[in-house]
Amino acid sequence: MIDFGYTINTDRQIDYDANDHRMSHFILSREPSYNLCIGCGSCTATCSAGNFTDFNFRKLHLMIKRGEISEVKTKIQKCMFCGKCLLVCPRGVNTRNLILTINCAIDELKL
Amino acid sequence: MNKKVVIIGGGIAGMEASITLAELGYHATLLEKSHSTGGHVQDWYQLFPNRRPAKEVLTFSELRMEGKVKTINDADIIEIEKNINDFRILLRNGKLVVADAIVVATGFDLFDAHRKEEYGYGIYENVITSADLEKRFSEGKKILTHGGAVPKRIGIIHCVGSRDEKSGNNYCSKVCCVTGVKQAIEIREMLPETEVFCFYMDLRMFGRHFEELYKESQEKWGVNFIRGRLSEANENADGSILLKVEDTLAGKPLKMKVDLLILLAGFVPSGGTKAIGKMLGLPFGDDGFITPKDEHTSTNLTDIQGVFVTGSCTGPKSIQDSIADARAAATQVANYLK
Amino acid sequence: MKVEGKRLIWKDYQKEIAEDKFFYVRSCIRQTFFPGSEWAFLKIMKEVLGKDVYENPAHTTCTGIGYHSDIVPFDTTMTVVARQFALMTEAGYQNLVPSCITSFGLYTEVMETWKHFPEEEKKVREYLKKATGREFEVPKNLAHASDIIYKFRKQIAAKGKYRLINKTTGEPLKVVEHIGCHYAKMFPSKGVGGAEYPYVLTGMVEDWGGEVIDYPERRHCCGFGFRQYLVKANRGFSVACSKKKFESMAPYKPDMIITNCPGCPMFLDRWQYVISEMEGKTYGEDGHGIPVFTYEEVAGLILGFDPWDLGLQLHQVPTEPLLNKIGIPYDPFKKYLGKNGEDIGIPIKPSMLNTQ
Amino acid sequence: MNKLFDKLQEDVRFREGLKACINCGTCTAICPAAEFYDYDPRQIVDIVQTRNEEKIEALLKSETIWYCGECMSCKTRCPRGNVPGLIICALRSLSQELGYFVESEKGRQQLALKRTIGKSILKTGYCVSPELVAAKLHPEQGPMWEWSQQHLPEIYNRLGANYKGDGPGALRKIPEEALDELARIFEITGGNKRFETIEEFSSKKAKELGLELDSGTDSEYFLNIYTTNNNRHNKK
Repeated sequence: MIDFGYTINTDRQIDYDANDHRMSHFILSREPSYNLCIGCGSCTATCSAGNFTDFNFRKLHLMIKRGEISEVKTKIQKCMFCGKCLLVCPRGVNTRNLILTINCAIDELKL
Repeated sequence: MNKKVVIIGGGIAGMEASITLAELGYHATLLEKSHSTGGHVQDWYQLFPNRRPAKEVLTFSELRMEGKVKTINDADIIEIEKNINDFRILLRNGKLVVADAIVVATGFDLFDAHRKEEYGYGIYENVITSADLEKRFSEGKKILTHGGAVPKRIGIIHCVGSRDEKSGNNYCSKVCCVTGVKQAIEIREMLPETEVFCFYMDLRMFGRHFEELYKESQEKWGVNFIRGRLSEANENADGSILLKVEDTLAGKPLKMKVDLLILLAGFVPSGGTKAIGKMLGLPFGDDGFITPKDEHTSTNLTDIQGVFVTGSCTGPKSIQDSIADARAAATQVANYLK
Repeated sequence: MKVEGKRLIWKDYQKEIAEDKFFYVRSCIRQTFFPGSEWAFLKIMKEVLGKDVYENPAHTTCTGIGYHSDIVPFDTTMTVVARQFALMTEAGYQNLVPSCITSFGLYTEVMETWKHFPEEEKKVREYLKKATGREFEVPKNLAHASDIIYKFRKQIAAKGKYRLINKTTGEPLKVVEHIGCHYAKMFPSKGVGGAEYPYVLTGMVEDWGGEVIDYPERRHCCGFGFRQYLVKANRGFSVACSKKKFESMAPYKPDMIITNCPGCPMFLDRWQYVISEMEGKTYGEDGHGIPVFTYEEVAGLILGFDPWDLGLQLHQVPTEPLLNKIGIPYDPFKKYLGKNGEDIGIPIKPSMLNTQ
Repeated sequence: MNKLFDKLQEDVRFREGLKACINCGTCTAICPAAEFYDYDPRQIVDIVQTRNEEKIEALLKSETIWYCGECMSCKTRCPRGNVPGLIICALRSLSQELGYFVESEKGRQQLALKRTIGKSILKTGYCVSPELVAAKLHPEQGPMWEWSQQHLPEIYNRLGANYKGDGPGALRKIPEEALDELARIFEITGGNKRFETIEEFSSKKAKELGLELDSGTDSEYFLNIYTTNNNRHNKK
């Protein structure tokens, strides 16, 4: 093998078919309001943790839906469980339970 | 009250305009270029937002037309002559129809999805349009891939030929968003094992109960939505379709395989709208639809005395809008003729 | 796949291509990596088709690679392009034929810019006058050299000795066509067949007996990306793009790749070598790569030119497997000889890629 | 005050490239750079569209504007007639004019491009020549290329070229008068000025970083910009 001084870049595309959708299925079976998000970002705008960190619940939720779950475990720790997101969601997504369910999924699926 | 009104175009707007005019006591003659009245609604299976059968709406109009409206099918208008007091409409078969007023209800055509080359309609067998899907629904056919398998995943593409400078159509066709949601639900109902993904830029759920239908599609039917306009569709070796979009809410490109792709084809001014508008000398907007006298206050009037416009010839409209608009046009005609 | 659907689109994109009297401008990359291809183009044009093709030795680079590396300002590039136009005008020609796709794209871009912003043309005329004293006319017809071969593809087929057919099975060869990005992506109406289903190479392949493969990453860039290859630190991007294409086309088992851009065939050729050395992966049969050709090379092979006159020895992925499939004779001992048949040694064999 | 935006507007490519973006993502969806870099042409168009000076300045100093490969695939697809690729061209030009390019790893590479391709244009009349693709700097060209590099005249003349000869033909020597004309064009149209600006800011940056920089292609700073990749350009 020759060292060319660089390696082949890896793709950052969301490869939906190759991704891991177990967490998404797990959550949906326990918290049906998971499906109601319209991506408006109200939760993230009001998020207490998001004021101090780069925590973005809208995006985290979306990435789980797309099966991009490698960073969920570290990111979800940033949530402070203040519950403000629950108050603002226009679609009645049970965001608080969603976070708890994501944590359950991380345990159950041994991620 | 022996005044004669000719309504050009036998779609839902033209039918309703003729009925209303007949009920007001005018001689209403409906000219339809094809074999039958009913227009695009004839090709539709169920209607948004409540999924009632499209036939019911057609029957509602047809029953009221009986005995009141004179209908001439296969009417190919070759010339319209405007005289001081009336219009003389010459048909290709030599027939002459005289009118004191004309209502143009020539409607729309569906955007020809072949023109969106990068989506592969007419090239890849598993790419169909929303109209093709309705046809399959109407005929009671199963929704299968070209290879005869139950699709595991179906993609629905919004804004095909709408809001697209490349297709020459900058406008929104209004009804495709909710049609997509309706069809997604119908698919899920028929094929509960099939995943459905809608790819959209905005979901324009402007009408009553539209937003509720959208919510129902998520809540009850598990329809998935990805915000991003389809950039290209390619065929895989197995005939499935590889989609490339940006998931704009994630800020990342996304690729996904679907077994069947449905293109929500938008509205374009129909051939009839272009031809009749030109014959009468009506002005067209930059979108190709007929421009009425005033876009807020005189939407059914034109600058030509005795010529009225209704329905989708003045821009995309839903069935509800078309029926209301047709009745409005009829009152304007009555006002003019009295 | 319904080819009829594509045919409908092809009908919409028929560009005008001049018949004769061409002013030829060379390509920096083509002449560096595929000198035999430019030689073959001129030989076909002059000797096989009897056309008038003129080359003025004073023409230069169009600066395209520098321009797309953003080190050359647009004004400079437009003025250099205008100088090429001036040389054409002075020689009494009106039909410009660039060998390079980057040049073709740039000439098109410049001409379109002048159409939409006439003040830019005025400015460039003043620059050119001041710098060189030259004046020019905008070409009446601009066609890439591949457009010209496309136009005369049937004549080439008629005079050809070979076809893109597997001599053992009698089946058409499976061909991947790769179009340079700047051929039609910027101005779809300027490319034969448009941007989505370009017909320029497909037409050649069809008329020369082969069968084109439509694979999902067909439209993807080879990855040159100018600065993306030219600076070593970025080359991981460049190779990744080509790899994406190979992975996508491999399941279709292509016999060959045909290209119309000067850079793409070099990259599609070399990156197969690099991937084999980095990951041990090859994409052809028996550890061979997928041989990559310029359209001039393919035209030359069809017409019975000697493979080593065409410069196939300058490919890293060996082309012999394809020559064998078609039944084109070649002398393996002459492959690496110099101009007068002298022995100048041979390249060492790569460790992974099968060159037998 | 929209100083930077106004500067961008002076570039005809910017005026052609920026119409009105609807953030649909068709450009990003097929952008090769967006697949392999942390890059989103849609967001770049959206930023310049806001005319926010601070954000535009950040963009001009960023890595992100240097990821594009100018393949122009985005032009084919935009439903609003925007051309993100042309906007990138304009941003890169301005970034160099203002000396902002040295603030990013990828931007600093402009010096390498200037000293290889740029130098070649003025010296030989070609962007690229066989000598420029030296086997040592281009190991990916493989053993065949290494062999051919040792026999340039024999091989090129074997293949119908007019290697460094007078008159027409591939790889001919471009006449002095033609090179003089090229040089005058560069002088009059701002080509030389661009080169000088790249040199000037690079030299300042080299000092700042404490890296030695001579006029060739072997010094510390040059090798640094030519080979360094911090591998933080692709956040999966």
